[in-house]
Amino acid sequence: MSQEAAPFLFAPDPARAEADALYLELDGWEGPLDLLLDLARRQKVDLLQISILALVDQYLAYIDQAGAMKLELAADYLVMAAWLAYLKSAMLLPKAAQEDPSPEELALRLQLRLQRLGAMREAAARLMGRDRIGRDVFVRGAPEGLRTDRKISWRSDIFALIQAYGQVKARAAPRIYHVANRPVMTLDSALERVSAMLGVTLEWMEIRDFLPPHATPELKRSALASSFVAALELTKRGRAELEQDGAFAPLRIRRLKDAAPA
Amino acid sequence: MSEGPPEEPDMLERAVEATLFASEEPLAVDAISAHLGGLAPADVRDALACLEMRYRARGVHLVERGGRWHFETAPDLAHLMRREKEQVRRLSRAATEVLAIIAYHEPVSRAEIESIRGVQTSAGTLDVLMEAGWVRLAGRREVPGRPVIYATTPQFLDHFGLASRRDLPGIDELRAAGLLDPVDEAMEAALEGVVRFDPDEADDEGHRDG
Amino acid sequence: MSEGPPEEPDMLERAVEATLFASEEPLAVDAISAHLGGLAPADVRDALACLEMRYRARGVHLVERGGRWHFETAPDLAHLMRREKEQVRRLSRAATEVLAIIAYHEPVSRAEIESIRGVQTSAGTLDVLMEAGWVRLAGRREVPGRPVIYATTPQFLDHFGLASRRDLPGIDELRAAGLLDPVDEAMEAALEGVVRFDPDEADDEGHRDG
Repeated sequence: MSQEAAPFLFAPDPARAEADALYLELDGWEGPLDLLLDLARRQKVDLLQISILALVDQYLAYIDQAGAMKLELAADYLVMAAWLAYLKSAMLLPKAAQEDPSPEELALRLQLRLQRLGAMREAAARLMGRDRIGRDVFVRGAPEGLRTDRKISWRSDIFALIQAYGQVKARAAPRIYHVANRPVMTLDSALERVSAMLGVTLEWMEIRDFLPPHATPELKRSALASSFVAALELTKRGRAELEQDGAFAPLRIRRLKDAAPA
Repeated sequence: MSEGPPEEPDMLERAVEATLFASEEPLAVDAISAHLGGLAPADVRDALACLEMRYRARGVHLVERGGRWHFETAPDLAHLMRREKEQVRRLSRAATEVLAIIAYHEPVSRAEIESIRGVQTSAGTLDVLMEAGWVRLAGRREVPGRPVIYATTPQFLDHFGLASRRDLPGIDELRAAGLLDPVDEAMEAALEGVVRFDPDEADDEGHRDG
Repeated sequence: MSEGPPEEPDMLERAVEATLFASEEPLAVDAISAHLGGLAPADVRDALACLEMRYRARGVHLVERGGRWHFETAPDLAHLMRREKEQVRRLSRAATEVLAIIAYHEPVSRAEIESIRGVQTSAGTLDVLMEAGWVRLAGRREVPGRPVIYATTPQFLDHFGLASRRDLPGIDELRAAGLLDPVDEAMEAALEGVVRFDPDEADDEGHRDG
């Protein structure tokens, strides 16, 4: 390992495979499997044929060396180192003493993982080596661009226009209020009717009986109101008296005896 | 293609083609030749001439403007590059009123429009009318504050089927058509119509007066 | 050119050509047909096929990437084009590995990526890939914890010149060799058959002492 100012931050170097230095690439994050894969590659064998023990030895030697150089090691490295040390000891023990999973299985698993990582690293390299846009092939430098302008087409018509103007003018014009000719019974005509009907008898009569029999509901309401006011008026004049048993009970009226018929 | 370039473009022509295609700006012959490692300008010119001819019938043309070359879509296809999607929308009530006021009173300022309408007019309303192409700025009124004044456009007359603004019905005609009746009165008329259907009505008339 | 398209491109072909030339991004058949006012997709496809053939010998090629079409400079001219500034961002090795893992395994969770790489993946790595527009969030895996899963984008296919994910270099071989299967599955497969690695083990035993 070379003695650079930042001993564990070596720039990636194409010639690194030749160098016997192991290194951590913190920027590109080379981790334990990565390192193992590198070690496996150096054995120049099929990943399924590699000697796990040799791999373990190399890895542990690397960790030792790093320790000797007082390099800070990522936790991953130390976990992997501990696991590998365990694996190594298990493989050195007699088979009978093995627990499940066997060290062979652990080694196989490790090999399979390395194989998969190796495959992906190779795939990544091939991917990066393709003709890439912006490096090997180029798209049009100054495309005119396609534009779909959403244009609103406003619609209206002459009637809407003059109607709108009419409304504006009507709103602005001095307002003249016309009261519509509603079917009503005026107070005068109610007074007339009630007086006339009171003249007929001295008995109590319900005020509802004074209403015109065939009136529409609107006219009936108006007649009731007018007749009530007429009844109050006649009572005030001392010509009739009113009687009611309770709120909203039938309202009765009769002519006062002394009073002359209207 | 018979008179012009050979069937298969050569490497040089292809290189010039790719260079111009990828360039972010039109390139002069010198610039192309520099890009291609100091190719002889005469060769570049030959390649450009071949390419220009090759692309003549295409949807894309190679053109020279002020000594610099670039690809552009064929002029007859320009309409395809900028597509307009029309969306028909009916003018809002407020906008129709403002338009009507401008049409009847033009040229008219915004303050005048508001005083006629009796309500404030949002700036967006006038924008819509100008976007529709029916209203235009018609200068400024020479009064204090010099307000902008608005008038209608020929497109306005077109759209509304008017030969001229004089075709707009006058106040008397509007009145005759019932268009000047206040809204309340129109309502009243409508309601009365509903009441009238009552057969007792005639009978009641008698009672009312009786 | 004899087997392929007619000498003179027709209007439809020219329109498709111009549209793709002018577009700022690759276009799917549907988008082209919509842009050209609802042209039948079959006609667009015919035009694309003609154009693709027409441009094969040229300095610019018409290519399909993930169902979207665009023009790009011919790959064999790369050495000439590289003269211009390189526009590609340099990816860290970690990022290239993560990208490859996502592309070959998609959709894939971060935990799965990490189990292949054997190390934690810093958040920045995935960010870089997403910022480049090559990787996207592809929902969640319906397993406990519902981890987010990642997949590649159409821009990824564009950038690396892949017609589809099936074009990923060596993907068929990797799949056939079971190298895209999780380690657990591979373990089962290996343990089921003759334990292939036993004979080597004997060999390793030798090394161990050596």
